[in-house]
Amino acid sequence: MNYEQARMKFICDEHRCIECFGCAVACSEAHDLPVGISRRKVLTVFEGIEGKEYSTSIACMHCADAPCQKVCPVDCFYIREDGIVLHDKKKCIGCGYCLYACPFGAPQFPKNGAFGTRGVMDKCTLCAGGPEETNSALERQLYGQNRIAEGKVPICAAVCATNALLVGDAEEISAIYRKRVSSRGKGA
Amino acid sequence: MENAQGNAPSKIGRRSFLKLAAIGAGIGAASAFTAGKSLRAASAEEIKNPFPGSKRVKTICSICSAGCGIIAEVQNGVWVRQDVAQDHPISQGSHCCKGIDQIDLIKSKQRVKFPLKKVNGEWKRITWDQAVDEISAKMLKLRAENGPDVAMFLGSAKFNLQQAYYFRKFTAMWGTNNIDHVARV
Amino acid sequence: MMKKYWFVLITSLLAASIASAADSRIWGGMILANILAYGQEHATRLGPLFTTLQAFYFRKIFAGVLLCVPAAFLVHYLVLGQKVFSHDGEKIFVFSVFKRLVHWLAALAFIILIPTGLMMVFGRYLGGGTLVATARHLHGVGTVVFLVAVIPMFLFWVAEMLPTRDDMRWVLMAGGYLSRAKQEIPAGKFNAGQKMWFWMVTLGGSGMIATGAALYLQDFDYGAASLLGLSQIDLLRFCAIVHNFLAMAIIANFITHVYMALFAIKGVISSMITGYKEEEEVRFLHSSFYKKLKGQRQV
Amino acid sequence: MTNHFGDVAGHSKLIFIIGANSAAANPIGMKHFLQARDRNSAQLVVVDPVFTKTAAKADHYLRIRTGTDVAFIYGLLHVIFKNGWEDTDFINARVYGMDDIKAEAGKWTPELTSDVTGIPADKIIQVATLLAKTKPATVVWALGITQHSTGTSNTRILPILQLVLGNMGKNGGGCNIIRGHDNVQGSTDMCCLADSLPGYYGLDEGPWKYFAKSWGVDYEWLKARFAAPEWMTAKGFSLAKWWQGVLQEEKTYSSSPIRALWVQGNGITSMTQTAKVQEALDKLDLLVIADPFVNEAAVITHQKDNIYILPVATQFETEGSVTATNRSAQWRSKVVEPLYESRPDQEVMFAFAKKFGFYDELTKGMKMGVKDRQLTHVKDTFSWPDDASLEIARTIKTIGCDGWTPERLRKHQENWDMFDPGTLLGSGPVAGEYYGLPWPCWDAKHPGSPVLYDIGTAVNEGGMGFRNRFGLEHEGVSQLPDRSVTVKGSRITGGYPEITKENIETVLGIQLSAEEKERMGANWKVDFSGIIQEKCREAGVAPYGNAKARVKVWEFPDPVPLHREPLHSSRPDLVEKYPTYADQKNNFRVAVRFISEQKAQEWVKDFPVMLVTMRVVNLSGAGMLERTSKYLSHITPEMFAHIHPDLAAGKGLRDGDMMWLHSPQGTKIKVKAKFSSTVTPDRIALPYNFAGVMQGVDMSSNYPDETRPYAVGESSNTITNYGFDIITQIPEYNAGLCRIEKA
Repeated sequence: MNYEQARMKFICDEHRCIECFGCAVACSEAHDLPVGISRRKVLTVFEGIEGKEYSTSIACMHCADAPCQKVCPVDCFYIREDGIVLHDKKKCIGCGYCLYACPFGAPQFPKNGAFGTRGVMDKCTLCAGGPEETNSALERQLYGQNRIAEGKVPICAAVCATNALLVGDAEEISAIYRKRVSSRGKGA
Repeated sequence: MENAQGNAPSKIGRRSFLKLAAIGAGIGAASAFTAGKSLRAASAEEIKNPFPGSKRVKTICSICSAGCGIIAEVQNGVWVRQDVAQDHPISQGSHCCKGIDQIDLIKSKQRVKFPLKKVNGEWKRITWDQAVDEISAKMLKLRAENGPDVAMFLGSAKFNLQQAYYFRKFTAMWGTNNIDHVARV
Repeated sequence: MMKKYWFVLITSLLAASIASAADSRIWGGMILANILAYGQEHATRLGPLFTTLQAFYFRKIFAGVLLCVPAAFLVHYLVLGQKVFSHDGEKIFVFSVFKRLVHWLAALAFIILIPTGLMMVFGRYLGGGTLVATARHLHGVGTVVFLVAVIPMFLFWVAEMLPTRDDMRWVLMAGGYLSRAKQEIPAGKFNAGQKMWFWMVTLGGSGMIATGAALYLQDFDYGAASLLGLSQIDLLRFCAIVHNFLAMAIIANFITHVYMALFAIKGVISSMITGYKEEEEVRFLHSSFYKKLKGQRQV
Repeated sequence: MTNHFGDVAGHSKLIFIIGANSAAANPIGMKHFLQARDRNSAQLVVVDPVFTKTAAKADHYLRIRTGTDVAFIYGLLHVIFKNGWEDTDFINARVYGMDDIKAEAGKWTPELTSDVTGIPADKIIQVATLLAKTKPATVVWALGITQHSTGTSNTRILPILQLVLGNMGKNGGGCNIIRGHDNVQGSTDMCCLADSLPGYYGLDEGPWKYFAKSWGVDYEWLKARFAAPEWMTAKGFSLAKWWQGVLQEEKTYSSSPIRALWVQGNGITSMTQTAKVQEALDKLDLLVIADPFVNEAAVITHQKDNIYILPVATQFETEGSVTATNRSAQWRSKVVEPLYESRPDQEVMFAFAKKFGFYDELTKGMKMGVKDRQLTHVKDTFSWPDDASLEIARTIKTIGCDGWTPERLRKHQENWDMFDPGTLLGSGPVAGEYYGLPWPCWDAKHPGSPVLYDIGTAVNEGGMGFRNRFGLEHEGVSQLPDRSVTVKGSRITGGYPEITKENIETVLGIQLSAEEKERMGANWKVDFSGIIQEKCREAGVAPYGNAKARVKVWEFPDPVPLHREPLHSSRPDLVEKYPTYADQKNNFRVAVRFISEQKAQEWVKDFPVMLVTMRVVNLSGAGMLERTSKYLSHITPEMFAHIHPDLAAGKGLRDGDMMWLHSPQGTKIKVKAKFSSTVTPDRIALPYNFAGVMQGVDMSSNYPDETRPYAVGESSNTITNYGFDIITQIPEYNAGLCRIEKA
């Protein structure tokens, strides 16, 4: 694997995801998020309909050319060389534009501003922290753990109960996903 | 029964296409933009332990019977972080939401923190010594009045093997078979 | 109807400050619909549209407005110069104290809203952070000031601002501003330009308040989304687009208003300070009004 | 669980899940099932009254009417027998009594089965065909099967299905019953039960004497501790109906009413008849609760006095071993010291034992050991939990805990990365051993038994036949298999009886020395000397014998399992045809109503909706632990019921409205209607993970300061219907009726 050119991505295998909320709770717990903010969300589509129901887990998809970054009026986003989309909470003004641009509803706004107003944006960091000094107390407070710096997998994918949630280089994880699908008993 | 070999590829093709399309909605739309100048070098990433001097304790989840492994990072006697046990032979690092939240069990604010006694509808904090003295006196009084079958003992699956065995022994020596636990659920 | 809307707005502004860190429905209960709808053929294209507009156009248009409109007026000023009317004639009382007070309150709101709004638009050049976030909060405060001003303002002048036959002629001759000649301009108490500004401020301003409140609150449900057949997130995108375009129009008009008041006609601003307009000004620039006053022998 | 999760993932071609929702209850188990799909092209068949998250992943989903599992399996067996798809060789060689099953199955045509179960006949035929043609297949179940008035029959019919198909004792086959809590397998093995001593030894005089010896106490002293000798050998009150010991509304048979309740870790609202439990709690003279979190027992009672809550450490603040559902023992290390003033459970027991005057007797067993093949006092002090572990290892032989020494279990934990997840087989320092030494682990050298009843593996490597437990002969038929059933590597060809002092020489063909004879216990179950195990190891023989499996339990009310309608049945016409049992005079010291309850009235007239209980993935048990987690409780912040929109429409209910649910017992709960297509309009599904509200009354003000969980709600068990299993007295949770009213 060429780490220089890796584009970090998530894929959630809908045939594996069982809506156990492991990823979502792991994320909240690991990053000590306020209740009501879940960087990662678990969704079930067509619930109760035989043959159609599926579940999936969604968070920031770390788009190659992220719409959030494009619309940010204060340019608080930056994309690391490995493709992880991060943002600077000290720059963010909490305007909400990234939320309107995001196809996945990833950005969220804890109401922790003055008088309970909307605070600055919070989203999945792929467990890569933020622009503050790596593994500093400030980084942990603002962005949560920096597992990537420790050489660890993001907690959500590491913990996934059914290995539905895959993370890694976009090409490698799609290869795993394709292999899994092709050996599956009945396909879809 | 559908023929797996026959039907699978076309189905997979469509499904994975849809899936990629869903993901691509963001990426694809964005490809109209140019990324080049927005890339910024990642900040220095020297691998540092965020919890210096911590030890990693291997333990087992206390929720369900699958028996998932847990790595507890402990620093100065405090459980600071729960990590996945990627090399555990049963769970292989996996947890459900309950399992990965075990650290919160320890840290929960709702723990019972000291012995309590209800007095006229109010909870009163008491010492362990007082609790043991009062409870045992009452138990022995009831035993004297009605015999050992006056008490019902409920153990639980929370016990480890040693505690469970000793609870059974404890009850036997109290003198009753009025003992049960959640297996009868 | 209107009353109910204001009530709803005010209560929701209050409610917003009470709300805790509870789930937003946008990334809570509605997320599924929001995600699934994005980029689908049958769905609205508001997401990509907003992204494209905000990424490429909004900032440029704002910059264009900020540069081009003053530039045009500078040229106007240099080429055609100020109109000068006699300040020695009779003075006609046009604005009561209360009306002037309301006007200046609105002016204060604009002086807060426009710079803070522009600070957000051009936030990246200011480095974002506390400075721009403060601007965002002031923008909200300015909105409340504006809300207080715009309601009486609307009620004072709505009757006089209704279009008349003069307005078309005024527009056709561009209010006479393209000529140095002192000529009688067809206009009642308010000319078509002023009317345009009035409607821009009241209707456009209400639109700004409504869309701005939507963007500020994010979570609200007053039937607006279902009325428009939009999901909540698309409603917000719609609001953001409308808010920006309206802002451009209002800023352009605001600059015009300021130019007119300060530079185009010498000393015209005194009417909003003293309440009196120069007779000559009225005679030429509001000729119909002047004739009406004459008829009523009030001059 | 006869096999283990990795075995399913690696070998199963068909996973037949009935009455289990692994996706919610044990997602890591579900992971292995889904892996089997990806790796072995395994098919998933899910049978459940509700379209669960597990069902959502199924290739075949069968929606069954509650309480008709026996009928359904007979329907499958009917098709299998009719087409001659049964594994005749396996049945002839290793099973006793199959003819009776075949006769009963003959009655259950697909049409009849379909009428009773609500599953279409063609689906029954399709799944029966699939089962017959796809091997190995594993059968998975959990509480959806056991929690019935016919629970015992349910749990018998499924292994019978596997015996018919010849799937027992094979990789990828077996009966994989998934236990609930982390150590429910272990606590059950240690028999915190009213009807047995640890290791399922029972309550007869023999076992008591054996345990008295192991504990180092005088049997007569122990006997004198009881109210009278007959109460020593009589089953106690069970968790299911202990409250009758207090209330005494139904006839009880005990030396004393219950006046004190001692709870150590047991969620009180996880039992049915919660309203009765509440009444009983209100009447108690003393309630002692020892838990890390406030047990709902302290909350739902109106008592103003006589309640004590003791802070107990969580399992991360104490050390010991726990048994996973696959019988593997895992060592759980202490992570931190007990927080606040909490103490580990054993410290609580020790403190009270001192007061009760039997501390020395209680702890004496830990100071004993086997020396020179004799159980004797070996030291004056003990260290917890190691000496308790050694005591268990030397005592519990029935299930083969002999090899579970703390050293071995710790070694397994330290090297858990050295075990292969697919086979559980270790390498390197733990080479040749299976992870956690799944019981039976006959001796200190045994590697554990990952797959039960596998005769293709030598006993010393984890193989064995079926246990010889029910005599050598029944109605003239031998209970031992023929020569074809020879366990690999065994000195004995074919079957053999369980090993006793009396038969060891003849069965194994050996000569014992006089000293060996003197020190040997009466049989393999009570032999502290270890000689029987040693001789068995040499002969490659399982001490418990190699017998046939019996599908006919002659001492049970139903020798072969029979379909019996639930007490509160949605089909009164079928009640006539398949009535329940006669009323039970005394089980666990209390009378139990069966037929009189079933026939008391035509319940379905007043209570037309089927009541199904389920669990949500973020909570377990009564949710006592998880509801104190801000993140977990946030996922389901309040109690609800899944209701089909069509059913709701008839009641004038909209999504999110509150409704009253009434039970035949006259109890009611107020819950939120949550529209869902996972249920059909004839049934509603309730999570059983809430507590703190009783029949519309919020009791949560009874929580001591700062202990109230983030979420409280009505307990579904307040309205689960009356009904208990005829043998185990497990309550009926899953087949009941209710009436819905808009609140």
